[in-house]
Amino acid sequence: MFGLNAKDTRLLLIVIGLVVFAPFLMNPFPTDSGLAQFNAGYPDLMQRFVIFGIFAIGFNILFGLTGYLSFGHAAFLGAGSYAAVWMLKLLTINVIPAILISTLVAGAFALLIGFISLRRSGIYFSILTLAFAQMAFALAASVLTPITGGETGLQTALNDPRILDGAASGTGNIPAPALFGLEMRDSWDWVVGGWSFTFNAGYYLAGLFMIGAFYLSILIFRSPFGLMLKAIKTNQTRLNYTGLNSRPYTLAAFVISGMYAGLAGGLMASMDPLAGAERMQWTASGEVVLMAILGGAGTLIGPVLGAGFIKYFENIFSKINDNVLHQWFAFMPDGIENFLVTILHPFVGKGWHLTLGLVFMLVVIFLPGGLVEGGQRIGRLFSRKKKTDDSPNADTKPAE
Amino acid sequence: MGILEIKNVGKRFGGLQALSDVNLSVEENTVHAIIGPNGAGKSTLLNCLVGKLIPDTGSVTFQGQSLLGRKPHEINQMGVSRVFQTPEIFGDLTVLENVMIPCFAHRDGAFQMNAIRSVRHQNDIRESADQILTDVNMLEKRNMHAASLSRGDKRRLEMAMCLVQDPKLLLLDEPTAGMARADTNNTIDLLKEIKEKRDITMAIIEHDMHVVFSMAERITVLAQGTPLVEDTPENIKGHPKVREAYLGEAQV
Amino acid sequence: MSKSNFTRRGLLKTGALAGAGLSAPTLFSPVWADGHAGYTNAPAGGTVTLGFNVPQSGPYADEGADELRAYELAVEHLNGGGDGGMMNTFSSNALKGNGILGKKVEYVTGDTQTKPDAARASAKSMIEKDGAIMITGGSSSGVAVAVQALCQEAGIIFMAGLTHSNDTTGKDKKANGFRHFFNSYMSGAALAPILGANYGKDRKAYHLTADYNWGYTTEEAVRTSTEAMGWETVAAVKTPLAQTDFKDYVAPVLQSGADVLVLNHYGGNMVNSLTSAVQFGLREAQANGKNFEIIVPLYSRLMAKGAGENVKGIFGSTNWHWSLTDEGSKAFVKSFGTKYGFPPSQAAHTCYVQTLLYADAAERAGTFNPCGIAEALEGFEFDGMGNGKTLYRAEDHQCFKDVLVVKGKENPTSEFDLLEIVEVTPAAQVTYDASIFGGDLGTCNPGA
Amino acid sequence: MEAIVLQLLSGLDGGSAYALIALGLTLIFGTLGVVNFAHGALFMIGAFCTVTLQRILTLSHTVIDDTQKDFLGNPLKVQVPYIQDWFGEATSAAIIDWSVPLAIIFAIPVMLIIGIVMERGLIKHFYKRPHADQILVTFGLAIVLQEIIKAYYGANPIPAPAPDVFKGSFDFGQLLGFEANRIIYPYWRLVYFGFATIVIASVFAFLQFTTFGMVVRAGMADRETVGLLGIDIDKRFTMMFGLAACVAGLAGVMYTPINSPNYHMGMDFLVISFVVVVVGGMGSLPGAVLAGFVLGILQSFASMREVIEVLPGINQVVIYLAAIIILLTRPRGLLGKRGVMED
Repeated sequence: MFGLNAKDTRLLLIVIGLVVFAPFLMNPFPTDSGLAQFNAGYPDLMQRFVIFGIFAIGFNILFGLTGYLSFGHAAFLGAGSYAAVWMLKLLTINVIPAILISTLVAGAFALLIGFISLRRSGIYFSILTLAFAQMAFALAASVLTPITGGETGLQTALNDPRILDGAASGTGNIPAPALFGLEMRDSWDWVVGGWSFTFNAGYYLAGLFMIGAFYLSILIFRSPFGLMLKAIKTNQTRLNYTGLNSRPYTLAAFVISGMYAGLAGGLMASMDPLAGAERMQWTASGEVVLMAILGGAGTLIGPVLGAGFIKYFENIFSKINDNVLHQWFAFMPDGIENFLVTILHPFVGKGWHLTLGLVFMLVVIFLPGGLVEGGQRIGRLFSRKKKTDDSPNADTKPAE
Repeated sequence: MGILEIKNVGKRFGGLQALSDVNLSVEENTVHAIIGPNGAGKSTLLNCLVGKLIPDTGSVTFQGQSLLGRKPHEINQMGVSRVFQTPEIFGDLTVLENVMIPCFAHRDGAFQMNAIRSVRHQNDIRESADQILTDVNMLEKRNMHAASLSRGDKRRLEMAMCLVQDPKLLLLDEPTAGMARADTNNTIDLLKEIKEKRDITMAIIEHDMHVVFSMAERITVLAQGTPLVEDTPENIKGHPKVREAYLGEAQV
Repeated sequence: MSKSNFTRRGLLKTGALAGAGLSAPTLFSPVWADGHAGYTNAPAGGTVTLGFNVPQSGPYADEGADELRAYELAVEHLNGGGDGGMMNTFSSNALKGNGILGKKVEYVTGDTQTKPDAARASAKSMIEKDGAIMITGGSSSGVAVAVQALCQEAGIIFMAGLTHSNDTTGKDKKANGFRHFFNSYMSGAALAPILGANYGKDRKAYHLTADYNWGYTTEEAVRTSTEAMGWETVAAVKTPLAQTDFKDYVAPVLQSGADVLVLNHYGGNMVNSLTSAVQFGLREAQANGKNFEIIVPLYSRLMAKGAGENVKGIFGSTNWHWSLTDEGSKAFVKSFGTKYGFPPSQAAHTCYVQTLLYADAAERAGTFNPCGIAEALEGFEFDGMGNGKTLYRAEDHQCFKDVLVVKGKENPTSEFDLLEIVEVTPAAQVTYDASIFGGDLGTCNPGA
Repeated sequence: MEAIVLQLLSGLDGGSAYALIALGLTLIFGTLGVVNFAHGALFMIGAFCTVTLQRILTLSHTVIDDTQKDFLGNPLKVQVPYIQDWFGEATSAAIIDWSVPLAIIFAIPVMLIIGIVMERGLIKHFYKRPHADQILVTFGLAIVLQEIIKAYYGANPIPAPAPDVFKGSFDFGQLLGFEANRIIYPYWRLVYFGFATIVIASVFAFLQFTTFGMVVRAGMADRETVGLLGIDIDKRFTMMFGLAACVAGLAGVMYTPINSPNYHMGMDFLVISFVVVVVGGMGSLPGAVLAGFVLGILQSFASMREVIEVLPGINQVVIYLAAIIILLTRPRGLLGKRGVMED
């Protein structure tokens, strides 16, 4: 289906299913229960999952396939965000032009930076991209303040011109980004028993883009172009002696990956019309590197998992405070309750960084292939069990 | 006029004169071996042919066109393929994919977004890849990871990758280095077979006299960066200068 | 058809919807169905949730921790616990110690990381997931401006924490946002007369300015007010926000002919630039036949602690200090000090007061509707919260109150006793016209 | 002219800090082939060795002073350090005053142990792993280390002043025949510069003139061959890691009077030190030192008011701009070798 083989089709269907049913999957706990703290099914976080998913998928096209480790990818995300907010300010509050322009602007920016940086390989390439991104960040936060809003960030305002639909506003409130009248922040709730599921317009728009981005990335992975990129990672010498100039291929991968980042930035600004300079900082670039490696660089689904994992930590673990801990363990005797709270205290709330650092170390030590390898190991565990359980059945099934 | 003409080539690394005044002509459709003791400048010469090094003096022409200043991939596009001393293959990819990549690399060398090309075209490529794998007896290993192949198979794969591009000149850098005698003989047979089936010129840099004398039609002996003598294998064997410079110590 | 902009989990939490759950699930019921209250996250049931959004990681984590302590104290007092703190000295007597409008106060916390993006993400999760009715906190103007805009969109009240830039209630002001903390303009206006009196009216100033929005407004405020009384500005150099060592910027100061150095820096920047300036001997130096002087327009006790002995004798301004002797300050210091064992910082004070002011406004308005609360806060005059008589100005939602001019103490008796109050500048002297910074308040947004 | 001399001094000073950190990073990379993102954290831990020593020296018992009041109006509790009881007021004040230099003695064993434990416990399992994995694991470690420090010491900077004798500045101008007070430079920064020079020189001397150093240098060039000679290169590499940790730690100890230490100071230096190492050429020790000074001086001149006025924002980007230009004109940095970290 979709021009993919059976395995890839299945993967794509799984991703589509995850995106469509995320409002249910992310809210497994009843709203009133103590575990509701772990629910992630609210619009902002779900939007972040898919948007950073797009960012990580794009990064993986460059890093996972060609092995070129860009340490400045956040610059494209930031450039995309700025472009999108400017579109929302100047042209129309409709998100379509914002998303398109942000992708194109980031692509152009990537073409420029890639053209220069790809003259070098290995760590020299990494440092070149880092240098460009840090320059973009430093300038955006200071001397470019008139264009970027500086450290405060670029926002929409009441008196924005909005050439196409500026006349419509005048209610005293800034209009929210919308898709032909459907505001990105619109949500519907569905309450079933103690559960409540939220369906958010912006999330589904972003989700649609992520499914498209994922599908495109499968096509790239399986195409001859993707094969060339893998060949670059494996052995550039041989590739050159095979009559191929690797530069156009790496540059194409770099630009595609930059456009993915721009798309993510554009979507981010469409969900929430703000673009800040710190989106371009090296820590933001480092974050996407960590997402890809944590999830499993070079695999299709890995980066998406990594993105979800890190964003979950950042948004859920940081909100667990001592109060919440006490609530959880309230049923225990006071002594044990206090003991448990004391033990957990350093790892949650303001200590979420510590937990994240530990997880990075544990994953990379025990699962060199990232979370995907963890999944495969669990899968193998089950399939081995299955084989012993109903081996006659398994034998009759045609091999894929 | 040979297919490959090397004229007055010299190359200097700091204080070391690696090559000086090398003149060499490789005739079309012959197997031409270049031999010489360690440090004679064989590898330097080879690197000057493929664009990895640029000679300080002299000229290198292939089919009348100069090779100097061209990059490796451009030289390859002119019809020159190279086999390395340690096989350079795409270790992370399967054998089939390894052979498909040179198929995609079209002679015009234009960068194409192959992602959007038709599936049918891919099938053609797959067919020619299968054909060449049959030729080198590796069809049954097509789905193996290239890195997991034996050294002999890696060498074979590398040759398949070169041959699938139908090169006019094949440069072989010690193709049997580090091989067991049986493997060496297999390789010689393979090369001979290739030579029979195709119009191809081969230039071999080799240490192993057994290989050289069982295949080469012309031999150039290189010593201290300059050609000592060039002749047929029979004449080389008995050449006193060669014995003195090279065979004397090797005792084949 | 009206739809909701933000979901209101708060309502769902109350069990009012348990009944709705029993009846056939209303598939895709647009949330306006429970929007009868007319505003976002209208609390139902016996509790109301406030969102405390403070820096818990990054360089301002300690300041954030102090803010959080103040919030917890405020919640305790609102719910009738503890000694009541400033509730006893507050001129408005609407608060009864039974929560807000009879509802018990609960809270959620989040980490701003002192990054606008992260702060907004955290605030959004409080609004969308936890049903918070008000967001407060923060330790930088970038964060305050970003979160304030979000709250305006969402129909939530934002009670700013520590934010000193003119922009927060100037160019970026919003109808749903309120600031108790003072700003750059007030610092300049309060400092200038004291500087004139101590250092004379014939001075040459050299500014080092952190290269971002707050730095710009502070430099401008101090320049304008000092130049008005006769000082000359020799140079103003912008320093990168990420700068850690200021030697390159401090070294040329003495050669420039200046005799005063103004450090428009806050936080780690201020600690490091002041340390560098003292190392280069500027505190002892002579220039133009006068003693060379250093000025830090915005002081914070926590940062003064980081700079150690270097702050001695250096003038600056601050929003509040624990050594104030009015009844309100004394009551607050006592309940904070008793609970935590050390005196509160100015950030803690502002956050505590903001929470009480919000609760009081809700009581007086008789509703949690942001528009009602905004109305109750606008033009509200109060006393007994430190800083004397205070006005929440209707035009820009900025508080006008006395500003403290302080000096690094020469002989501190303890690690908290680092600043001494030189002068309490009366509110009238720092009041300005609301229109000078531009911006548009817009109209209040109740969401829904 | 005076401005230029002063800025040059300032640049050399900044360069020495860059060079010192980059030196340790290059040592680890050159010998072990590991990209160590936790190097900044080692620098930070070194700085906190000073703070820890300060805390130990000022371990106190409480004496209640009825004549003074604390902020709640209760009698003031005065903290009296134990060493004051033991050595008397003057001596103990002097000891506390000298806590930064004393911390050197304290930090050397601490950093050695941390370095060796880190190498044996974690890093050695990553020699054969891809650089990306090394980056992830050491970055994770850096976060963990700094969060531990933050949990214990808080996020606020903690002042650690230099001994009183080093306060004040040295008048270079008069030495060179300029007017008084035109070119002055703080004593402690000069001490830091001298200290950095000595450490850098000793590391070079150590590698150049000791057998240990010779083996390590051989190992840097060709690890397998040295292994074949029957030398236990692993043990020496462990010591090398300890040494690099020590260099980073000492850089941190001596840095504390310049900037009050805080838990994220390592991260602040991390990016810049990587840029220095790469600009110098991966794996080249002289390159790292040279690049450190070059970038330090460039940074210093770009921060001049006169320069910023012409090119606004240049002070923000000069290091990165220089890095780009150097890497584009010299493919392997200033003094890099072919084939190192190019794939």
